[in-house]
Amino acid sequence: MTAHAVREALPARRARVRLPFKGQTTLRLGLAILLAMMAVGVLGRVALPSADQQDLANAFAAPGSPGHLLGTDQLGRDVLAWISDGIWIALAVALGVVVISSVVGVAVGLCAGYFGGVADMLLMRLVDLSLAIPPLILFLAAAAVLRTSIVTLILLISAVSWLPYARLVRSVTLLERERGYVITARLAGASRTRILVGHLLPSVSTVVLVLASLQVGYVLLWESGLSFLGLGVRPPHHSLGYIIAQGRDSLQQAWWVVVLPGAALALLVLAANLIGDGLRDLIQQDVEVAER
Amino acid sequence: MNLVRYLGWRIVQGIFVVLGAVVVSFLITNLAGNPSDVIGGGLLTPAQRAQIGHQLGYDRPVLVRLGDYVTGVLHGDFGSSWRTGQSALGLVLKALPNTLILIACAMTLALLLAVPIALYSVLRRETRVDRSARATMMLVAALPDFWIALLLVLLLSVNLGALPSIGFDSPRSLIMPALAIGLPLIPTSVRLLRAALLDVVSQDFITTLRAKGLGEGTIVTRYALKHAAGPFVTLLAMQVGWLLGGTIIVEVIFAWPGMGSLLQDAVTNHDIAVIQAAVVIVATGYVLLNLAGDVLIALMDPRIRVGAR
Amino acid sequence: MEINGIEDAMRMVALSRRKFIGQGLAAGVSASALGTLLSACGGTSGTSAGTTAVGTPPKVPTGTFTVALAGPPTSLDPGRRLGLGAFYATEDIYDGLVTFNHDFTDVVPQLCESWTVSPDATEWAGKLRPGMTFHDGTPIDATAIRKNFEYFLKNAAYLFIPLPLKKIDDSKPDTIRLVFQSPYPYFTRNVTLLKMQSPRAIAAGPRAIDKHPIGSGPMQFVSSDANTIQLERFPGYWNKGLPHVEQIKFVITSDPAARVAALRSGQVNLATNLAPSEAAQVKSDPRTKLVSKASWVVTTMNFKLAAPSVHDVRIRQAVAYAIDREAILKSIGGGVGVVADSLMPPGTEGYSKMSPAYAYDPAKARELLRAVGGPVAIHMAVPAGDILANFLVSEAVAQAIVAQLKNVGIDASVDAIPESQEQKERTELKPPHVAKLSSYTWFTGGPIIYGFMESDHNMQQAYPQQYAQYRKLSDQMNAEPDLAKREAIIAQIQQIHVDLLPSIPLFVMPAVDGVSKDVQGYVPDIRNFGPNLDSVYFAS
Amino acid sequence: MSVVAARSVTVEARRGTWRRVVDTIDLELEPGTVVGLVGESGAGKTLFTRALVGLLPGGTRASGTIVLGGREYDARKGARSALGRDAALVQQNPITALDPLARVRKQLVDGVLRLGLMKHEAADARARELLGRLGFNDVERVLRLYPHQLSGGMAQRVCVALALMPSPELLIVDEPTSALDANVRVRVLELIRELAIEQRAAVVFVSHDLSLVGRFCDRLVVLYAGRIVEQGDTTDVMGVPRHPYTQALLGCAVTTEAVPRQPLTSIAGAPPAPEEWPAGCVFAPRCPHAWERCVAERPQPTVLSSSHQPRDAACHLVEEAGAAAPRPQLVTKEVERRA
Repeated sequence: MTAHAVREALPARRARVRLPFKGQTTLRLGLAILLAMMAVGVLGRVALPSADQQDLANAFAAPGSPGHLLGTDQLGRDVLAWISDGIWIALAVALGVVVISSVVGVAVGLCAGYFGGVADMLLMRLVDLSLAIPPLILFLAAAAVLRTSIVTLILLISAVSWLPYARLVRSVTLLERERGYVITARLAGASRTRILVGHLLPSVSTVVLVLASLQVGYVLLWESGLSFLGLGVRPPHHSLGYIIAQGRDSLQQAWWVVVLPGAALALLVLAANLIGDGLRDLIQQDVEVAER
Repeated sequence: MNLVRYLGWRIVQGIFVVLGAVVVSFLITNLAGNPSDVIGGGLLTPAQRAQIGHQLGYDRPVLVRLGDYVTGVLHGDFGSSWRTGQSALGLVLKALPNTLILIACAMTLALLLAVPIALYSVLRRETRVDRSARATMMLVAALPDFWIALLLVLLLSVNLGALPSIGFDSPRSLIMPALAIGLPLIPTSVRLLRAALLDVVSQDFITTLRAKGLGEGTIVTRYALKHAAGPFVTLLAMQVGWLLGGTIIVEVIFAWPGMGSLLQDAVTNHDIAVIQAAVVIVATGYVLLNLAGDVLIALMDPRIRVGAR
Repeated sequence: MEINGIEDAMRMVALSRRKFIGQGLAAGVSASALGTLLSACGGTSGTSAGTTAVGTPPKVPTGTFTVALAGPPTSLDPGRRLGLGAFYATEDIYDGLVTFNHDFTDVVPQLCESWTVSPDATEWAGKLRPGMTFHDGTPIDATAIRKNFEYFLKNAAYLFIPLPLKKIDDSKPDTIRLVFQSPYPYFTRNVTLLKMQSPRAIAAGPRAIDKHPIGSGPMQFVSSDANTIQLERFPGYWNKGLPHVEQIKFVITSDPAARVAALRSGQVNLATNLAPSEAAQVKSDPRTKLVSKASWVVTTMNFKLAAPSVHDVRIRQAVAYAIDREAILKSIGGGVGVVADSLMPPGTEGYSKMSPAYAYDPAKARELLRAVGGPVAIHMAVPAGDILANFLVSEAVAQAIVAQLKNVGIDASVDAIPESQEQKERTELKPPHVAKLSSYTWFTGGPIIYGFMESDHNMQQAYPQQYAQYRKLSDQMNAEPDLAKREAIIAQIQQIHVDLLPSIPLFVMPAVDGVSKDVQGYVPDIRNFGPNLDSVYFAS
Repeated sequence: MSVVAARSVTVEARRGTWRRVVDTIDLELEPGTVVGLVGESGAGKTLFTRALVGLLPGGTRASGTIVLGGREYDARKGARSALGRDAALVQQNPITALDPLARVRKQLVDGVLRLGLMKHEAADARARELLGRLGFNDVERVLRLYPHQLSGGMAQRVCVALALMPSPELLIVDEPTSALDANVRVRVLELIRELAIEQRAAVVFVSHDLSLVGRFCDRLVVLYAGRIVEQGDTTDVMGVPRHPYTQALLGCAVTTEAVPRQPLTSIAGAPPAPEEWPAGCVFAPRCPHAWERCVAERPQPTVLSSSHQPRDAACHLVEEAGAAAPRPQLVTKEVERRA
């Protein structure tokens, strides 16, 4: 057998692609919780009556009552149905905020980092400003003029959420723009748009992904907190924060109306945080392996 | 850049931040409405309301009012609350200490737990201890603050009758609100400090310290903590505005006589002078804290203090 | 209504979150106020008719009675008080010329021991008790009372009652004589709202009064800060033997849940206006007990009559038939309270059952809607924050109503709106919300001075003809000294309302307050003002 | 006799399961000599040296024994306790290796002071002496500087001085970063060599730059996929490389001299990741001479000369050809110059 044949006989070298979640307990756990919560969301939608369905005769049914696994609230609405709707609402708001704020933040951050000068100055002062004003004041004031709806809520939260992206992307861009490949591209006469979109954008995408996944948890808390205060999502849409506020007065009488949606919310936030953390670890590990 | 010029520049920036905060919040609150919406408990006719609006000057263009307001502020006049007639600044300064006490307690509580946890977690990084500490922190971070506050009231105040749930009568009143604010702060602090520490201990000069024969404990607690303190404090100082946002809801639940309650009340009643004064104070506090952080870091870091070779 | 001075106007607001004013101003006068009454009733001002009185009050006033106050008082000045906080905090600092007894069945003497009235009810003369002084030692004589009335007139914007005074006569030091421009049969009921303060305080001006009020009531002011108001017993009180406690302290606690928690943990002795769920907590706690009493507050659903979507009376009638008030009372109301059968609560002057009763009848509702034809959409509002949950003005009730309206085919929805937005919408011709969950306090125990309700303005726009008739009847009622005749007029006015349905009466919820177990002699205030605490004491 | 020895040192990394990344390395080091540890990225040279001094990164573990300063250390913890006394380390990037918040003087002396090895005055004197030996003229000024005020070359020399403060027996030197000017690099390495010989320290010089290694090292150890594939005196290994990998490496070194940082690009393929190591010879997949035996059986080192220093190569080809059949090889100019 020739040497060539031996090489053929050896196991083929596979590309350096690792199974994405291998050894990633955090990430897997987070995804598992998220999927489980989404399964609850799907099941609730499919198998349960609408969360709006009232049954005044059956108010404050305890968990485990026939037809109401997690009990009912003071209008006899099914808590589980509300939770499963609440999961979708929470995720929808989180998705909306993350998409809007990351797109805006990345665009601004890239420009500020790459062009520097006045744009950069303005951005950084804006960041300072946003940190100096408690965002709740903005929300409270906005609530006085705007009609609360999911869209306004998403826009409001996005209005204070895009700055971290801008800041992060700016700092990464500042580093990247001095890297060889960018300088080469610049010398080769590539247009600014091309450098920004073709070279810098990919290089910031991983950090943005990590930040976005970590931000989801905060957005979930904001959404529920504002809904709790009556400034966020309200019927006909079903937010976990809203039902907690509704159940608050009868906490003693019917703990499940507060405790169970709160626990569901905590689980969602936990899942988001686990996934974010796992993603960050994954990316960091890549970086470490590459350096070793 | 030498230190004095650097600080001078930061102060100028800070003044602009405060002015910016004044302008932005003025525009937002004025957009939201003005006292004539709530004066008279709704018993006024539109003509009477318009008359009040006119007398208060709310029929002038918003930019003119803004100009007057800023001029007033520069002369130390923050206006007065239309509800109680008291000086807006006075109201804010009366509420401020209570909130500071609360935040200080919450922060102390959080740091007392967070610093050892972060140090230990970094010392034992990637071990079971570290992982379980991180898992616990992640769990705590997932709990909504209003939910914590409600459960605390239910468990500690109502069922056990152990702690006062409202107002600020005795140091014991502090316990629950400080817990409700402090608890969610712990994971944040641990995360920030742990990240700052990990960032430091992964640096080459820490390896140099190890190569000098120093123990890991010494390195983390004496050297790494010193390097991590700057970024950590900066990150924490940057959260002041957000922190106050979190205290509003807790202050309301516990009827804590602080800035949070004041602000919530002022916003619902369109008490613009009070909102403005509060925003100015918060923004100034933010700027000062960050400035202090910068100064501290500058004093610590020879690269800024001494300048380049 | 006239605003005196912009500064005062600025402070004119119902600061408290649970507004007692409701939307309409309703006041009435007792039939028995005609002629010289009350003169027989001397001595104690109202027996402690508390439903909880057990044992006897202590011989020496003892203890500190602590009250969770829903909101900071806008003012401690009897001439300028507005909002629940102000009334609570000042109820025991000041005395009036007359007052309601603790059961709110009668007007009884306070500073005045008797009244005489001219046959046409334009001239009222009150005889003052001898030897009384204000907290600062100033004697209470006719001149002091005159100064008070002048002060009330000066602050007319804050008056809930009409005061068409022609002349205030203080020529006799022991008699205050008031001459009105027109007959004022309602005077004694109305004057319960006017509290007297020391002329020295009046001279010192509003700011000084807010800083240190001086009245003549059983308790005198000690101090106040942003969150507490401290009162102590006034040793020189004219009614010897009152009060029974040494001190009263108000702790401002705007959050309802916090008030209940504070009561249960023993930090305060009284938390008022409990929502049904809060009442359940207080009831089940061995450390606290409930005190309740039928109130003068009616929960209603009001319509923006001019709005096209509800302008057709059949739609409003359909809504009235579609709401299952019994079911809501039973589930959310916790079983207390009754379905309202009139615009006025039982026990007020002029109360009569309405006809038709608009009892729950979804079939009839659907029928009416069919007759109207086309889709019907009702976007309603409820005050944000469940601040009137004790009167079932809450999001939960609103949502229950929405579900019931949907049930008969009305496309209903509800928004919770903050107070300021509510105020704005009140005067808007085409607001986003065409209906509102609300409540009325008939706080003088009878009808109506300016008209029945806030719907006046509304009615004027939408039904000018009926409005004219209604105004005419109102004027007749105000000038009619004879009770039977007056009741007939009131019935006519009510019928206009029942037929037009500018608002649907829903419930009459009781005043439900929680006190700590050892509190005796406490009676809730059914007007939803501040309860008088002079009869309160701690069981030893 | 040797002062430093590594016996059967193995390092494993967690990649799902534990995988060997350094496989049973035995190595003896003598005082006053410089040993070059050469190999591609991922060959395990850095991990091996870190295992010696117990500075392995998280997610890795070692086994075996290390002898240093007359004591035996279990490789699980390495000679960590000997660091700062008998062992020292000079890292790749001199600028980042220094604490940015401390002056040079403090950084030089605080290790030996904290460990109680020297008194204040002695430490100061030693620091001055070392800096002087390293070619600083204005020692006093340098002592007062902060790291950001040093140039790359200065920082590199400070790092060397720092490592030599306690007079270690073992000095591990990472190939200096390319951020340093090439001439500066060479000068510093010359100084290290001089000082090491003078101080009787055993130096391990870690590099993948053969042209550098050839200049400074007495001995060469070639690592591939965690194993020693060939070792011997620099002249022997560079003059007559026996292992196909070394040959390829040298071939590359010559052909790509212009780009010294990437010497191995012309060897077909890339070194296998630990989880992909074949059962037989690890180099077989890339070896132009591989045959069945190479796939089936792992080659053991074949001793090539019986001199005091080990001279061996782990290759079936070498074993079968016998020690006596050197293949004609390229001789680099550097080697000639050195020889």
